[in-house]
Amino acid sequence: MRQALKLIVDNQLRKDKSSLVSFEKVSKQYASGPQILDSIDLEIARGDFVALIGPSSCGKSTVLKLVANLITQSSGNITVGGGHASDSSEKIGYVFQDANLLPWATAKENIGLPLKLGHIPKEKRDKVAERLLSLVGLGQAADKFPRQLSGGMKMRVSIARALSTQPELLLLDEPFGALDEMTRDDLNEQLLKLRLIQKWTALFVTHSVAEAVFLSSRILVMSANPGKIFREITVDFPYPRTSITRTNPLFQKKILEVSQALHSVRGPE
Amino acid sequence: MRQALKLIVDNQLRKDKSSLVSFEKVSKQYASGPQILDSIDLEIARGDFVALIGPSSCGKSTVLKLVANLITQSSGNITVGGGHASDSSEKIGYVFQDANLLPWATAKENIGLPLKLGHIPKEKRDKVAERLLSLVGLGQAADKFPRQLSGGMKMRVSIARALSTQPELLLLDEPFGALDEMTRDDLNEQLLKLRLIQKWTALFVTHSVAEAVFLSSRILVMSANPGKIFREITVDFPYPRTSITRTNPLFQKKILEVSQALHSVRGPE
Amino acid sequence: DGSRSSSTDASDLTHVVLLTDWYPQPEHGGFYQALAKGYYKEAGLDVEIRPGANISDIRPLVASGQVNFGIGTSDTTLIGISRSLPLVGVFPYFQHDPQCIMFHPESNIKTLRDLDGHEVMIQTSMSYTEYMLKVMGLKLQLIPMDFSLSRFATNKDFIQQCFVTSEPIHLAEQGIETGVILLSTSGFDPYRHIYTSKDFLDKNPTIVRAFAEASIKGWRDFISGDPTPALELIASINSQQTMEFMHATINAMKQYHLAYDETRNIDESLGKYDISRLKNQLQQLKDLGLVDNAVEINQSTFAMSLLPELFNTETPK
Amino acid sequence: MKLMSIGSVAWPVAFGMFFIAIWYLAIHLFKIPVYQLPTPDEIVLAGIAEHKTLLSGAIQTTIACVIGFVTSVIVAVVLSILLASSQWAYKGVYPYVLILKMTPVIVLAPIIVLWFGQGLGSITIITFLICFFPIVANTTMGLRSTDRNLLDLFDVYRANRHQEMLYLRIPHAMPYFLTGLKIAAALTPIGALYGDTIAGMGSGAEAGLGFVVVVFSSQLKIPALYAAAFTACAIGFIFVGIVSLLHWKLLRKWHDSFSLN
Amino acid sequence: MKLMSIGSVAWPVAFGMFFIAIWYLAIHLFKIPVYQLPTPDEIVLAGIAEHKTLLSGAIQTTIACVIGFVTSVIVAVVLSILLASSQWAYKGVYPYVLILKMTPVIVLAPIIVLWFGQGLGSITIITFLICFFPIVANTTMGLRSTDRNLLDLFDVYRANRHQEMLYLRIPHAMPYFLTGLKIAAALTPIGALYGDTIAGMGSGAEAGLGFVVVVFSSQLKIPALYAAAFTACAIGFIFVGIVSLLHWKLLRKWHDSFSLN
Ligand SMILES: Nc1ncnc2c1ncn2[C@@H]1O[C@H](COP(=O)(O)OP(=O)(O)OP(=O)(O)O)[C@@H](O)[C@H]1O
Ligand SMILES: Nc1ncnc2c1ncn2[C@@H]1O[C@H](COP(=O)(O)OP(=O)(O)OP(=O)(O)O)[C@@H](O)[C@H]1O
Ligand SMILES: [Mg+2]
Ligand SMILES: [Mg+2]
Repeated sequence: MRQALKLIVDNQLRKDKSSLVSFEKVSKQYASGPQILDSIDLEIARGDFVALIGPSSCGKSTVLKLVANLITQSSGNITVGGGHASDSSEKIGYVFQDANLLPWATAKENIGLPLKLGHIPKEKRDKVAERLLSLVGLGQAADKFPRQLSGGMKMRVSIARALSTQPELLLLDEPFGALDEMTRDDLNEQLLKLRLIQKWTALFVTHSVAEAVFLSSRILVMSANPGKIFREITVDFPYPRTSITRTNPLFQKKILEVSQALHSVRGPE
Repeated sequence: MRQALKLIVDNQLRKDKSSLVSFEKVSKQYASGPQILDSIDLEIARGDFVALIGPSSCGKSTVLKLVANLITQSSGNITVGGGHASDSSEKIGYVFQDANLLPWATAKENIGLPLKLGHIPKEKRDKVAERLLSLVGLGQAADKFPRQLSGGMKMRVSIARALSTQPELLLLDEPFGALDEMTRDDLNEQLLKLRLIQKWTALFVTHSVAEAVFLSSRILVMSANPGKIFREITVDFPYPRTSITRTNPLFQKKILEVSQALHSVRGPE
Repeated sequence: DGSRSSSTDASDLTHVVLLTDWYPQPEHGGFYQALAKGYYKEAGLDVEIRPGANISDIRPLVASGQVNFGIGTSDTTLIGISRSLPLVGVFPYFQHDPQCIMFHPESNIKTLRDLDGHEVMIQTSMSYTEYMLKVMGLKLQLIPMDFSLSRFATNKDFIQQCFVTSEPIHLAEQGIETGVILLSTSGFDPYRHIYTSKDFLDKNPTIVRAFAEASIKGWRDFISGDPTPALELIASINSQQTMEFMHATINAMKQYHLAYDETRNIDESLGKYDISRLKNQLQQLKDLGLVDNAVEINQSTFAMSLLPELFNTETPK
Repeated sequence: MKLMSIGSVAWPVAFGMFFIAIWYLAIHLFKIPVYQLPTPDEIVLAGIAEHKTLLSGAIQTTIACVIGFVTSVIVAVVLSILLASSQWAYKGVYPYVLILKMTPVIVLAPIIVLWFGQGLGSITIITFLICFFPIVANTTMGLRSTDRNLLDLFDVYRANRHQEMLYLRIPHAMPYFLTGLKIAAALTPIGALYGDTIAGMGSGAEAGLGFVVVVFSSQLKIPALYAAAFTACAIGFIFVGIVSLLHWKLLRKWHDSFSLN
Repeated sequence: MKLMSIGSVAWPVAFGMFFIAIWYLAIHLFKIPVYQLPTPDEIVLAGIAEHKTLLSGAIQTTIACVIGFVTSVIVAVVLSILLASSQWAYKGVYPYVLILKMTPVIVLAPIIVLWFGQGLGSITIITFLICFFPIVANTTMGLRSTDRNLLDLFDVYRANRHQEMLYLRIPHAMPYFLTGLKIAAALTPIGALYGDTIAGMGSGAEAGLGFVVVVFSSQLKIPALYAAAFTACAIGFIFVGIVSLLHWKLLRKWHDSFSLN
C-alpha cells in the first residue's frame, strides 16, 4: 500500500519535472516565402518561466503560434504535454501580440470568453472576470467595448483573458509592451504572485531585458534570418521575486549579460 | 529695400520661434463618459521635441488625436500653426498606437499612401518609400501585405509612412513600443539624424523613460483620472545626440528624475 | 324537390372543386348561378368555385386530382392529352371563345388579315397565334400580353388581345371606343369548356354527370333567365365587379352567341360538343405541330356519352 | 438620437417634395396622360376610393410577407451556417442553392402548387424563393470572412465548431447578415405580389395585393393601380424599418457603421 | 490551387449524382408523372431536340443579361457612392431607391415600355430594376462601415472626399460589393426572363428564353421547359463564375475570406 502510494508520488514528481513543450529540429516557412525558423531545438519543463528575446521579426511570434498549434511546422517535431501539438490537451493561455479582443463584447465578456468556451456558468465567469479586471487595474472599465479602451487597457484585458482559465501553459507575446513602466512592474509582480498559486509554465516574448530577467528562469536569445536560438541564459534568482530583487546588483549584472548577448546577435550588418 | 528684407527675415524668425501647437484649458469627455482630460494647457514651439509620458489610459492618445483634429475637445481652445486645429494647414505625420495599415496594400504602398494623397507621382512615391523602407530595416519586405508582417515590422512601416511627407508636425503614439531594444535605439538615432534635415516638430508618447530623455527637449509627465499635465521636465543635452549621449552620467540622472516624477504621479492607490 | 335538398346537410354532399381561369367574373356566371340557386346542392354536390387567376398552368392540377374540374379551351386540353396528361373534356359552356383582337376604331382593321405587318400584344402561347402566323401567313410583331390596358389607352396604334366580354367594356366606361374581332373568325375555333381527369371520371361518372347537368342548368338560367343571384354572389366575393359592368358583359355574351345560339338556326346548343368541329380542331393542331399524332377524338378524350340527351343526333363510336 | 430623428425625417420629406414637384412638372410638360402616369393627387383620391379593397389586399399580402420573410430568414440562416461550416458543404451545396435560385419561378410554380396547394402556402413558398438568396449569400460571406486572429483565439481556447459559430462567426457576420436581411425585406412585397399572381386565390378576403394590381391593371384603373403599388411599398417599408431598427440595436455599440466621438 | 480545382469540381459532381439519384427515386416512388417532374434523361433529350430554339433564346437572353448586369453594376456603384458620400444623400435618397425597388414591375412596365420601347431596351431596364438593389444595399453598407481608424488616417493626411472614397472606402467595401454582385449575378437571368415575358418581342430570332419558357409551359412541353430553365441557370452560372473569379482575384491576397498559412 505504502509502496504503491510512493510510486504514484514519484510518478507525479517525474511528470512535474517532465518536459511540457519540446521542439526537435523545427523549421518553418510561410507559403513559398523564405525560411523563418531554422531547425530549432527547445525544451520547456513544467514550471519553467522562459523568456524569448530577439530582434524584431526574428520569429518569436512564430514560435508561440507553433506551440499553440495555430500554424504547423514545415519540418521537425513539436510535442506539447507529451503528445503532438495538434492533439495536446494542455490548457493554454495566450496573450497575442495585438490585443485581439472581440469588438462586440465588453471588457468583462472578453475576459470571460475562455471560460464560456469551457462551459463555465455565467455567475462564475463574471466573478473570475471581475477579480481579474481589478488585478489588471481595470475595475472601472468592465462594461466598456474595445473601441472605448486605450491601447494599454486593451492589452490588459487581453492579459486578464489569458489568465482566466488558470492555464497549464501561458504563452505571452509582448504582453506588457503597451504599458508604462509602473503599470508594467506592477503587473510583473502580480504575475509572479499569481504563479505561486496557479503554477503555470510560461513562455513569453518581451523586448525588455529587465523584464525578462525579472520574470524568467531561463532566457532564450534568438537570432534572425533565419530564426535560431542563439544563446540560453539561466536566471537563478529564487522566486518569489519582488521589487527588492530589482535593486540587487546581481540583477543588474544579469541584465547586462543578456543585453550583451542580444547585441552580439546582430553581428555586422 | 534692405529694411523690407530684414522685416521679412524677422517675421520668419518670429514665426519659427512661434508656438505651433497650443492648448488652452482643454477638456475632453467621450460621449457621456467621465472627464478624460481636465483643463490642459500646453504650448509646443516650432522645433520642439516633446515627449508625453504617463500611466496607461491617462489620456495621451487623446491629446494626440486632439492635436490632429481627429476628435474635438469638449471645452477649451486648441490652435495648430496659429489657426484653429480644424482648419490648420500644417502638414502632420501621425504614427498611430496600432499600426493602422491598409490591409489591401503592400508595405511599400502603405508608406507611399500620404504622398499619393498629396498627388505625388508614382515614381517619386516609390523612391521615397524604398528609402524609408531601408531606413526602418525593411528593404526585403516592400511587397508584403500587412498580414504577412510581424508586429514590429508593421509598426516600422507605420513609422516610415509618417515620415514620408516630411511633415511639419510629427505625432508619434508609442512608435517604438513593439521593437526590441537594439532596433529601437537604432531608430531613435535615425530619427534624430533625420530631424536635422527635415526639421519637424514632434510630440510623442512613450513608455520608455530612457527613450523620452534621449529624444526630447521637453518631457511632459501626465497624471490620470482625469488626465492633467503633472510636471514638465526640460532636457537640455545638445542635439545631435548619439549613442555616446547614453553613456553620459547626466543622462542617467535625468532618467532617474523623470522616473521619480512618474512614480510620484500615481500617489496612493 | 326543394324540401329534400333543404334538409340535406353539407356533410352529405359530395365536395368537388372547380378551378376557373380568372378572378370571379360574369364569364363564369352559369356556375355561380348554379351555386346561388342551389342547383348543385339539389344534385348532391357541394361545389367550391376556386378562382384560378394565375399565370401558371392549371391543367396539371386537374390531371393530378388536386381539383376536380378545370376551365380551359378545347385545344389546350387536346395539347395536354397529347403530352400524356390524363384529361377528359366534359362539356363546353362557350361554343366560341370570347378571346378577340381589340384595336382603336380609327385604324383600318376590318378583318384579322388586316393585322398583317402590325405589332400585336397577344399571348404568344395561344394556338390562335400560331394559327395566324403559320396558316394564315400573317406577319405579326408579337408583344407579350401583360393584361394591362394602359398602353392601349395611350397609344392610338395599339392592338391587343382581349375578352370581348371584358376589356372593351372597361374602356367604354373610360370613354375609349374600341373595335373588336373574335379570334375564332380566323377559322380556328375551339370551345371554352370544362374538363376533368380520366381517373376522376372513371371512378365517379355520376358525380361528373351531376355536375355537368347542374352547371348547364345554371348557364341556361343565367343567360335566358334572371342572372341576379349569380351577379350578387360574384359581387360579394369580388368587389371589383359592378352590376352595371356585369350586365354589359352578359349582353356581349348574348350578342356574340358565346354560350349557345338558338336564334340562328344552327346546332349550337348549350353544353354540346360537335364531333366534326373537334376533329377539325385536332387536325388543325396537328398541322401546326402542336400535338403528337397519338391523340384521337373519342370517348376517352371527350366524354360525350355522358349526357346522351344532348347528342341524340349523333353519338361517337 | 433626437437630432438624428429630425434629420431622418426632414431629408426624405424634402426630397419627397422635390420628387413630387418634378412629377407634376413632367406630367405637365410632356402631357403624360393619366393612363401612363397619374398625378399624386389622383392616386391619393383613388386610394381613398378603393381603400376597402386595398386594405383587405394589404392584410392578405402582409400575412404572406410575414410568413415568407420569417421562413426565408430561418432557412437562409440555417443554410448559411451549413455552408460556412465546411468546405465540402460550400462546394457541394452552394451550386445547387444557386440553381434553385436561378430556376425561373414559372417553372417551379406547378411543383410548388402541387405540393403546397393553391393559396397562402404556395404564395409564401414563392416569397421565400425570391427572398432567401440575398440572406444566404450575405450571411455566408460574413460567416466565412471572420478575422483570422479571432479564429486563432478560439482555436487556442479549444472552442468546438458549435461555439466558434455561435460566439465568433455569427456576431462577426451580423453586419453582412443585416444587409442581406434588408435586401430580403425590400424583396418581400414583390415576392408576395408575384406569388399572389402565380398561386393565389383570386377572390374576396383571400385576394392579396397581387390580385388587386392585376385587376386594376386589366380594368384600366390606373390611379388605383398606383395606389396599390404604393400600398405594397408601404408594406415593404415596414419590413425595411424593422430591419433598420434591428441593425441599429445590434451594431450601434461596436460596429464602425456607427461611429462614436 | 491545383488541389482546390479538383475539390471544387469533385464535390459538386458528387452532390449532383446524389441529387439525381434522389430525383429518379422520387419519381419512381411517388409515381410523379412527367408533366409534373420529368426525369433528367427526358430533359436532356428534350434539350437536344429543341436545341435550336434554346440556343437562339439563350443568345438573346444573354445579350439582355450582359447589358442589364453591366448597367446595374455601374448605376448601383455610382448610386452607392452617392449614398455613402453624405448623410443627407443617404437619408434623402435611400427611401426612394427602396420605393423604386419595391414598386411591382407590372406597374412600372407600361412606363418603361413607353420610354424605352418594346424589346431589348425595356428588357434590360427590367433586368436592371431586379438586379441593382442588392449591389446598392451591399456596397452602401460596405462603404459606410469603413474602419474608423483608417478614416482617421486619411483625415490626418488631408485626403479629400474623392480620395477617401477611392483609396479607402471602395477597397474596404470590396467584399461587400462582391457579395452584392454575386446576388445580382444570380438574379440576372431571372430578370432577363421576366423582362422578356413583359417587354420582349415574342417571335423569331428576337425571342429570348422568357418567351421560350412561356411557350413550352403552355404547350406542356415539360421536359423542354426544364431544359430551358437549366439553360437559364447555365447563363446565370457564367455570371456567378465571373464574379467568383473576380472575388478570388481581388481579395485573395489580403482578405480573411482567403486565409494564408
Ligand atoms: N472612443 C472612445 N470612447 C470612449 N472612451 C474612450 C474612447 N477613447 C478613449 N477613451 C477613454 O479615454 C481614456 C484615455 O484613453 P487614451 O487612449 O487617451 O489613453 P492613453 O493615455 O493613450 O493610454 P495607453 O497608454 O493605454 O494607450 C481611457 O479611459 C479610455 O477608456
Ligand atoms: N502569415 C504570414 N505569412 C507570411 N509571412 C509571415 C507570416 N507571419 C509572419 N511572417 C514572417 O515571418 C517572420 C517572423 O515573423 P514573427 O511574427 O514570428 O516575428 P517576431 O519575432 O514575432 O517579430 P516582432 O518582434 O516584430 O513581433 C517575418 O519576416 C514575417 O514577415
Ligand atoms: Mg511578434
Ligand atoms: Mg494610447
